[in-house]
Amino acid sequence: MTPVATPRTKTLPAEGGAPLPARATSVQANPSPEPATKVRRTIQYESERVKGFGREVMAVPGCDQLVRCIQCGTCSGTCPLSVYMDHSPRQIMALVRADFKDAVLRSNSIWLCASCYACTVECPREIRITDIMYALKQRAIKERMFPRRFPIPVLAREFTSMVRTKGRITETLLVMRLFMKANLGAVLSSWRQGIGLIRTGRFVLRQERIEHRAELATMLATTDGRSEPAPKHNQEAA
Amino acid sequence: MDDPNWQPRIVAFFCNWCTYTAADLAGVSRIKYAPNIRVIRLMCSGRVDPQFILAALAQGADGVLIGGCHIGDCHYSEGNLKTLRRFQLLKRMLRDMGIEEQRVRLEWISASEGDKVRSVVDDMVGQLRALGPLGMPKRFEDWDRELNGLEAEVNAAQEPAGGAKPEAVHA
Amino acid sequence: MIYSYFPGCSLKGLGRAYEESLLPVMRHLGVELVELEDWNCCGATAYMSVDERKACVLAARNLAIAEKAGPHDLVTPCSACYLVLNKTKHQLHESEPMRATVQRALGTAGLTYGGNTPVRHPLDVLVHDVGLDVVKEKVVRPLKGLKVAPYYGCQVVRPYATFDDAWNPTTMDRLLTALGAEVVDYPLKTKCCGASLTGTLPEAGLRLTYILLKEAIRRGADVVATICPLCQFNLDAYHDKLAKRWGAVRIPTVYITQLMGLAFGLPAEELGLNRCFVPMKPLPAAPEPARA
Amino acid sequence: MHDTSNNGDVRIGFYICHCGHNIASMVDCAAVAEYIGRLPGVAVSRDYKYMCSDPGQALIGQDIRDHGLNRVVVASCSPLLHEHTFRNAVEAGGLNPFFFQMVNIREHDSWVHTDRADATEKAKALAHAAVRRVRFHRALQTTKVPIHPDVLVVGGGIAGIHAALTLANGGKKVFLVEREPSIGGHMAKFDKTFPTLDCAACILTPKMSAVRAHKNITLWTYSDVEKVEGYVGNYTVTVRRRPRYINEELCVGCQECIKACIYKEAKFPDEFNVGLSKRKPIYIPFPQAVPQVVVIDPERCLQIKSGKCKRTCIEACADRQAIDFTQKEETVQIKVGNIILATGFKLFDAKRIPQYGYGRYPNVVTSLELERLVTSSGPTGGELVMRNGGTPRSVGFILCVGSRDFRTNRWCSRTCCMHSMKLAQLVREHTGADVTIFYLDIRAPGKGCEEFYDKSLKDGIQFVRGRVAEVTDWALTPEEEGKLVIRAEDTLAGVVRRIPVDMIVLAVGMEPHADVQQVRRLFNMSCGTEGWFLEKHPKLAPVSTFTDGVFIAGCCQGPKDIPDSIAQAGAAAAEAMALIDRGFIEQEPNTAYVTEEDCSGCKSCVPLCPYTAIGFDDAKQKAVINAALCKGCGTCVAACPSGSIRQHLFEDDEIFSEIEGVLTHG
Repeated sequence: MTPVATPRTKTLPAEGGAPLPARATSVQANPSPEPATKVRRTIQYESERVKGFGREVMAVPGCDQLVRCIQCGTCSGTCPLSVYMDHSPRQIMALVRADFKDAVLRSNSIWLCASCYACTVECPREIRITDIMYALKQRAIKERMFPRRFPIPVLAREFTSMVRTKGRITETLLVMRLFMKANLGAVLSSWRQGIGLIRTGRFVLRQERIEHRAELATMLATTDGRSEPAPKHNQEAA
Repeated sequence: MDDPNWQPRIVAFFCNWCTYTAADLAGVSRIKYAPNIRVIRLMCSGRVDPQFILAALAQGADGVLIGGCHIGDCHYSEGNLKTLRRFQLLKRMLRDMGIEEQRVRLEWISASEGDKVRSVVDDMVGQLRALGPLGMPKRFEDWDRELNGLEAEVNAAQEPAGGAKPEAVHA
Repeated sequence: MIYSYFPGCSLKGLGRAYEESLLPVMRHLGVELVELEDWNCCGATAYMSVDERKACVLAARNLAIAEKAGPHDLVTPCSACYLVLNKTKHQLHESEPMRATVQRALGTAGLTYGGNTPVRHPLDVLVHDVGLDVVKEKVVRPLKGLKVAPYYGCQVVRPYATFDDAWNPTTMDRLLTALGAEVVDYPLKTKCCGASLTGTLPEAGLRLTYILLKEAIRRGADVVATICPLCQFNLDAYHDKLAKRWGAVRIPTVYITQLMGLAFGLPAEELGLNRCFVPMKPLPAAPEPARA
Repeated sequence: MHDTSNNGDVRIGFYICHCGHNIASMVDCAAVAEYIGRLPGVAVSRDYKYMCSDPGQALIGQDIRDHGLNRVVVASCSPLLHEHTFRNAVEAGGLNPFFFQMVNIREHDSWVHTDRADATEKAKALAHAAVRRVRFHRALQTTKVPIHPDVLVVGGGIAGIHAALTLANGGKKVFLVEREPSIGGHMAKFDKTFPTLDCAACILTPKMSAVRAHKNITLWTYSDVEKVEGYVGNYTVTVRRRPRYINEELCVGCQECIKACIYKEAKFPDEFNVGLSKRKPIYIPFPQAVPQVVVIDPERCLQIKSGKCKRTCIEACADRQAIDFTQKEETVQIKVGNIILATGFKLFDAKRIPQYGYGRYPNVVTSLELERLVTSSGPTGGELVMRNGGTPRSVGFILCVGSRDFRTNRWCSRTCCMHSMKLAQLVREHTGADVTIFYLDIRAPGKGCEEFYDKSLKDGIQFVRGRVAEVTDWALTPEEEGKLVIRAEDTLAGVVRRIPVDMIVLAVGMEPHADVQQVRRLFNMSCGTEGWFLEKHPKLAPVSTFTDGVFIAGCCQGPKDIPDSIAQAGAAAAEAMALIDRGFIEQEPNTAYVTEEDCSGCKSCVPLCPYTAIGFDDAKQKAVINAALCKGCGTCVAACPSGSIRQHLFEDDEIFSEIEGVLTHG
């Protein structure tokens, strides 16, 4: 039934439900046929730290207050999705500060952030956690470190490409493209909903687009030129 | 004049009770700021005689900072109000002399505002850097030379004989 | 009252019922919404995850077009658009380099960003510009006896709560009261609905939806009122899945503007109410529509 | 060049202090000493590890004798810290102490700069200025002003009470002014005190009665300080006494009038029980109130509001005739030499954090409300009942409410950890309920406090490290139905938890009173940015302020517990007593004076002086300065158009030479 999500074997726990969310740091009973005695080592060696990573993240505009974090956990307590994360937002903050770049960028936490900004307005140290999550997402995409076929970065990528070329989003087409790329089976599982959309007249197959598409593409291309408006990198944006 | 090593120099007059104490607090809190400031302690900003400011500028300061208690908080009730009034007059005078307004600054900094010492000093150093050296001593030299020249001309006109003053005057 | 109007992509697609009800209701109140010419997608949260500078340029293009269009406030009904446009304004205000990047990009199309156009939400306009008294005057069919759970969602009140309280917003509550409806005490009114995840990680996204709907029913609500196209779709479209996974939580979710239209006596079919998966029950003892 | 001839042959000794690494790590002290040593008039120039140490001071005296020094300059820390120390050293060496100038190269240089070369250059410039300035110094004498032996104590909480009693026991006359109708402050509302769990009333009430009974203490409750004039040793204070409509001398506290009040039912929120119970318009704040005198609330009393009441209270009082509706506000003027401020704190308003549901959910209470609910003198007689009746079976404590939070108050309120653990133990004792404490860090550094934490753990109190995200009443599971649900991350276990409880206690922090700025101005003091009164030095002068003769004690200086408040109160009393017993104040000789031959008699200085120290001699047509009244601000000096007013210690020559000095170098 669960259309996507990695790992597929695990049922995500319910909010308030009995099972604890499985965490990379905890030794867990494995539901798979592997022997129960199998344990996992979770020590982090000094060599795994990418020195300066934390400072780089904190240098992103809006992320500087991370240095003040006192690990109170308000972010995790507030976050509606922390119960699904492999590292809670608080742990992400600690890992960033401690320069554990891989653990951070490979974590599903940054992709589960739904940008609801609850943590940001609740943080007693005025840390803009949502903005830090954005910075980490950008970094992960830049370094291609997100999990393969993990649907959220794929959505982000498909979304941006549709905007770049058409200027607007047609949600139904976007979702189709997403399902095609991330998980074919899911499209089938959603057929009932598709019928519903058609019935209520909301299934739009005509792509929305703006008139000045070339103009928009040029505009966006300028940002790739770093300091100068260099149209050389244009083909990348096109 | 265009010394590449030029650094702005600020002479500051801080009142004993608020701003001087704030600067002490900045020290105790290890707040870092630009080293271009030289503080002279007075009991009250009301003691700042406009002549002090002119003297500082004339002797090579690029800017002057006066620090006092916030209005209403003066240790001596209202010394800072007097400073404010005097400062406004002085500003007008400086403008007439062609000295940029940013070079002379009056700030209210209370004893607890150590961080404000930093922000004011750093801000002022930045502004002075943008303005460049004031170079009053050089200007005074020019004016002196001009005056001397004029004097010589006048003297020459008065003594058409052209006879140089005898060295004997020295004796 | 004239406002520039940025509908955003959703209002042309899944959320078209929002636009279908917003425009006639606003017109009925004497508010004219002039759609921006050739507006583009605001970038939403997705673009922000990929490239912050491009995201800023995207949003700024719309702001620049709005500035060019005239000195009107810009109204945008979608929460994500509202947040992104406001966030972009903040970013451009805070960061000098970002402003330079954006201006350069806009310059290629002869546009410029001046930062003078306030970005407003219809709720803000309705309560603070139009006024509840005017709304009340237009009510011909008070929603008496209708129990409504006011659901604000996240991005309108957070993090830039300018027109309402971030923790306990009340503008929609007051608007509903003005319509004659009974407002249910709904402590989840600003919780995230998980919309950005239902498409990608349904387990997580739907769970949030389920909690919201379950609590609305537990509080005795007949209907949930929303102000965001994503929230509405999310709360409305997945009832089959929800029922299968955790149990039925069948309750209609409509836009506040649809309820306003009903109260103003506008015909239900013209308010896009037929587009709901879970249909709203007709109002009891509906008199003839007021409009000729 | 300015004329220094009247100062004779100048021989300057210059000393630069390393202050351990404090200065030496950022300033090349030897280089500065070498540079200054080459300046004209400098006879000795040395650098030394600790100038303020005994050998450092002795060095100055030795050099004065060996090298015939007649001027001394020390470059070290702030003059506000050690100017007196070095003046004394100079005097001990046989010179007039005012032949000394200090250079601040620590607070103003080594501590605030990061480049050693820059800092060294700055030190040279500042030292150079002082060397130039000190040439102009002249021998001066301090003046002695007698000190008034009486003391004003403001605030009748535990700190004010202790300070007043200490002074009174030492034979000093004390005026104790309290805003509320009774003394006792916050402590009077507590049930027990941590970490000893001894009864607060048992240790406080004897002290309160002692205040009332002490012949050396004049107690004015229901009163405010309105005006403070003068200076250390000689303050004139105006106190406003609000009418309580009761003659304090005649009332015996029998409370018959309260029974007789026309309001049969108590209707108005009782301040002492933080609104948990009701009182009548005529009331006594609490049973142990001092003074034991009733008070009438003018906002509520029918007679005062409308004049239409049967005045049953007067009937009840009968021939004692203590009730007096004609009472008017009074102002009294007193003279004191010292003032101790112990004005305390205000509790954080928990409504400012709406996520915790205070004011929305009736069973969310503050720590002080719980205190009243568990105390036997409280509204429930010590039975812990919830607002909807019934005994709680589970209680959650949320710590740091309005503390360590950048959106409200950034500071740690210091007592809430211990206070909550104490209340948690009391809750367990009273009800046996499950108690969970949600904390950020347990701060228990006081004597016996860590042991108390250990006892709490052993008592079965659950501790969850994590700041609570929210309190809600919506249920997801059957056991949550009808409960308050706390959602928080258990940061040590690494899981997000939902914990249903019956009652929630918010450990609200301390913050400065709302009127702290007015009070600060009234007493001519400073506040930190947070609003706590600023001490003169955080370590060396923790109860002194920048205004001589004004001391601070207790929570008005910052959050603290009862032992610390009492320690400060004792210290403040001792500081005041030291001044009083010395009998006089030595005034800095920085007064202004008129050089008569230059005065043009324009009178422009006369209105400038806020202390009316400047008079005018009509016969001579010259201004005259009364040195006893002059406070030495120098405003008249700067304003004198003829330059005839001058100021000791801040002569024009001295300041001009300083300006020259700082600009000559670098």
